[in-house]
Amino acid sequence: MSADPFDDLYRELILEHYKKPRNHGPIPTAPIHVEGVNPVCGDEIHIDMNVDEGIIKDIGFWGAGCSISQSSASMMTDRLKGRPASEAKDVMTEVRAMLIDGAPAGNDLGDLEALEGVAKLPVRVKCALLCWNVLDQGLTQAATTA
Amino acid sequence: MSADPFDDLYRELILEHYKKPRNHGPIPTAPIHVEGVNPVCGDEIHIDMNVDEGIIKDIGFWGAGCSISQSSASMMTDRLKGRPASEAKDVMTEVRAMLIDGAPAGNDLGDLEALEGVAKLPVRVKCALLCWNVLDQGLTQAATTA
Amino acid sequence: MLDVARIREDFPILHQEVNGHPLVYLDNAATTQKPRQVINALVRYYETNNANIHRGIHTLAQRATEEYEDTRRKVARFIGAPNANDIVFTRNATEAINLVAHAWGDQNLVEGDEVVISIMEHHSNIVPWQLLAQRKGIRLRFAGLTPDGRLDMDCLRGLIGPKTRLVSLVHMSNVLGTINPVAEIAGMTHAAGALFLLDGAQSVPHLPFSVDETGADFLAFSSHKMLGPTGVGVLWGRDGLLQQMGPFLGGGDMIATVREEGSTWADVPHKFEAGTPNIADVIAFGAAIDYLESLTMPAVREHEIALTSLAMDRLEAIPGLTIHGPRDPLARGGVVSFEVDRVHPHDMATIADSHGVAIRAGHHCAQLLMRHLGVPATSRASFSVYNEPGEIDALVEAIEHAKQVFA
Amino acid sequence: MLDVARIREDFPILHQEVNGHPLVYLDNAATTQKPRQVINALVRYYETNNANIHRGIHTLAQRATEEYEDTRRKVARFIGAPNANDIVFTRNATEAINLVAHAWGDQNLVEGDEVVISIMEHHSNIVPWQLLAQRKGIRLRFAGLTPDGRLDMDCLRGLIGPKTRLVSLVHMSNVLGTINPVAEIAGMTHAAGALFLLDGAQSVPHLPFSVDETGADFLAFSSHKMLGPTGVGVLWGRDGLLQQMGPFLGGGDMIATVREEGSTWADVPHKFEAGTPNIADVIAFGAAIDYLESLTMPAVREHEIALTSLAMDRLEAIPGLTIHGPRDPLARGGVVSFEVDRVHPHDMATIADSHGVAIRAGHHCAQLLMRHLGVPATSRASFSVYNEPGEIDALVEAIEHAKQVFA
Ligand SMILES: Cc1ncc(COP(=O)(O)O)c(C=O)c1O
Ligand SMILES: Cc1ncc(COP(=O)(O)O)c(C=O)c1O
Repeated sequence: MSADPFDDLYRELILEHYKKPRNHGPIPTAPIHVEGVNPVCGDEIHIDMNVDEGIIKDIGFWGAGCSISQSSASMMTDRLKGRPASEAKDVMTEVRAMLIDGAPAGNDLGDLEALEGVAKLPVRVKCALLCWNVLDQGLTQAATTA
Repeated sequence: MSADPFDDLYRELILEHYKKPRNHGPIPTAPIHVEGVNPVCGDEIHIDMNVDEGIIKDIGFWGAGCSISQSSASMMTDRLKGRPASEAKDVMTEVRAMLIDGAPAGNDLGDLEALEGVAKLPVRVKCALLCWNVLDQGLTQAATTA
Repeated sequence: MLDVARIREDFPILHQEVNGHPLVYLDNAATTQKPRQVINALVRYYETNNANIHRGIHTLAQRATEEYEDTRRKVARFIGAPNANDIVFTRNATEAINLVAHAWGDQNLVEGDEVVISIMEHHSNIVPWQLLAQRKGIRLRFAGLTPDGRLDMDCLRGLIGPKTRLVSLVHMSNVLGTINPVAEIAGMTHAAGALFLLDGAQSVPHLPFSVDETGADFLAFSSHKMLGPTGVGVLWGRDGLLQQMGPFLGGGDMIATVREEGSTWADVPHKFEAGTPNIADVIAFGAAIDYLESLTMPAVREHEIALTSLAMDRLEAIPGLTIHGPRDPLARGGVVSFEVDRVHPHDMATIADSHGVAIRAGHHCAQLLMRHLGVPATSRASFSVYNEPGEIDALVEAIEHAKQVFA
Repeated sequence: MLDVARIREDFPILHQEVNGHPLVYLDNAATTQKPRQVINALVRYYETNNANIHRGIHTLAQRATEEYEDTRRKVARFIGAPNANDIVFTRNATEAINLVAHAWGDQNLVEGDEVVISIMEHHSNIVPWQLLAQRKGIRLRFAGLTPDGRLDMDCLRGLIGPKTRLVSLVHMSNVLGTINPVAEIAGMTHAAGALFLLDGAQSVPHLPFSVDETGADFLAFSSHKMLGPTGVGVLWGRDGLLQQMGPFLGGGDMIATVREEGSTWADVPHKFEAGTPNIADVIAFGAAIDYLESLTMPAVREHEIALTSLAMDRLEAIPGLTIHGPRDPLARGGVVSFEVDRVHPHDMATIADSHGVAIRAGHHCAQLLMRHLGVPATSRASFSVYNEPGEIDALVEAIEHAKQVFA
């Protein structure tokens, strides 16, 4: 990692996910729809998901926001699609620890590791967290409707 | 006058009027009753007066307040009892100029001249002015009911 | 024990002459002086970090936001509140009480409901309820006092009943010094299913304080009475209470979304902090709390008890002088109101001022209490951490002088 | 012409590096920086005069009261108000507008009455009326904009009718910079028998201003946007209007007499200043006004027009960059909101910050306007007396860098 927090922020991987987001767009057949907005800046994330027998069969997102909020969502769906909901929870905990407490990224985060630099700019942490808070709602819904 | 504003404030004459107020107490037969309160400190002045054919035949005051507000009222009634209402207005104007603008006291003020030192303590000016504001109401009433 | 000599070094204002005498500042219940640590916090903020908060991405805005929210956490810790988000910054204690009257009262009270206060309340804890009574048709009830200036607990108990929705009382009287038995009152209030608002304007600055021990549901107090700057008050609400309330003032920072059809609100505490807050003073208030904590509140209390004892002993020895309120210095704060035969309080204050001694004279925003005491006004000396025994000598001298003038 | 180099010497905060670059502060519409004259006024107040005002007899209280009331007179003179007693100090512009919504609105409006605002309003001039609409069943109507970001005067004219009781509009938009034709609007409003509230938060700090020329009946603005401290706002009411209104917040200093049965109110402005005011900051606000007056407002305006022209020219030359609002720098204040293709405003602000350039990104408390513009947020640069042309170069450089990152 470089000494300049700004170099760490806009890493290649983040820009790539921002410019070409994975799993982008609604999934009309998905039983779960959740959304969230960051009242401070107006960023918005919607997530459609299909959790079947504890597995995130399908997940898609859309919304409006900065490179951090959108790439975080893209990386998140990329990392979690096809994975068990329980694993999603673990990853969520790990990402939050990394962003909020500046904990080092574990090597099971994949691309999400690129968000490590965000922790150094507290004002942007909420951007990166938004999709995870929305996911949290989605997982809760999945658990209660299962 | 001495250089110390506090010496000027509590002059003999003021203390004398405070301890032995002239024209103190209500006049039950007087047709005019006016009153006023200083909301900042709670000082209260009541005035009863009888103005007949333009002459202040009788005037009495009572109330509660500090030495400045009470002696000012005592001196005022002393100076104005038996005098024409028009003269009362002139004296009122002169006293206000003395208290508010620090104008020198004219020699027609009698004992009231002792209030000159109050002008140097702005926070006490309102105490001295209270009875004059009440008198002002009384004179207005006298003029409109005449 | 406080090291008062060292403390006085921190208060630049104390080192001046007033009317040819060293300043003796005994008007601390009105507002306290500020240590250089607080003044420096203001200067440092404006010279290095000043920016509008919450919505800003740039570095200054981040720094300002962090320091502002830091004070919220400090305040929470200082009053023993579990959750910093239950702290709302207002302009002063008065606004904090008005906020409850509007945002809680208008929404929850209906005609016939009762709010119980007492006749020892400051106007700030009377008028908001009178205005609410006009708006909502509630009934305002007034607990009386015992002859020695304590809350009449039997009277209070008799007033609290099934119609009571709120009991709102002062913790420490700004005239009598009386410290009310708040935990007991909280118990009576909660047993009746009502809420308890505590006016801590005079207590939080001077006592070891824990909201939990008081049992209060709402707490109001002011920065300027506890070594902090003017322009900052605090409202604290017990967990969940503020969340359930609708907004009070509308504007920037208190919304989630604004649409023509209507708006939704930000979370507590932002919901109650509309518009640009008093950022600099909130941050400097944090420095005031640090300062008090460095002295430790038990030591502050001990120091003020000692001064109050001394002052009461010295004043009671003056013939013709009467002190209002409880006799026991442990049952009161560092506030001593008194009468001197034949000397009106305004004259007392002016003569004290001629000795460089700053005391307050008047109704102290407590006209109901003045009527109860049967006086139009009182003279009041009140203490803080930088006062010392010699200053009580100066006060006594001024009183003797006033007696002479009006002998 | 302003001597900007000399002015910059007065602002200590400007002489620092942020992220390795000299600070370029272009977030002045959010809050301005403070000259040492203002900071010194705070220090001097706390080091020599601090006391609670209005009710105090001692020397410090007299001095503090005089200085506090001095600022009231300075504010009146600055906005060309004939009577200083028509100036009420609030916490900020937001509270000033809420005060009118409560103390005037609740008392004078009935179901079916209409309040007209516009979609370019700051949330502070939207939400108080939405809350009033909930309380009183009034109807809130929204004037639209022309394609170049001016108020649509035909639309506005169509909305103002016999049911209109108040027209409440921003003088200068904090996003578009648009300066509205207030005298004409006042004429239309008064012809309909309604009152006109002017949100001067962005105009009073930056223009030669006279309430008489605007035709406003109420005016709201904030100290912190005009080189003064945080925590002070102003409400001005045309002669007699404030007198006729009932109180808003209840407490100390705003009463004449308090009895159990009810209370009576002090005269304006004290009726609206409940509790201990933000004394120190009001006094320091006086120093800010002195400072602006020493520069002279026509020179301030001229300086900001020059900067705005330059900024618009330089920014419009950047491919993919769009500026919102009127093209003519004379028709707008020193506020330039812009979009850069593919660069989200938050990313723009973060990258600018990495160059030491403080700009704002977001909805600027104007969500209705954002929806109208069809964007979730904009980037905004805004100017004050200490900004200089070289700082626009720094902004342009940051924008070019952001374009590269997101190319
Ligand atoms: C007991 C009490 N309550 C409330 C207040 C009001 O405080 P503020 O004027 O800071 O709002 C005061 C201070 O004057 C007080 O002494
Ligand atoms: C146009 C306008 N109105 C009102 C406000 C609110 O000002 P304050 O936050 O000082 O209350 C602002 C500032 O943000 C503004 O730009």
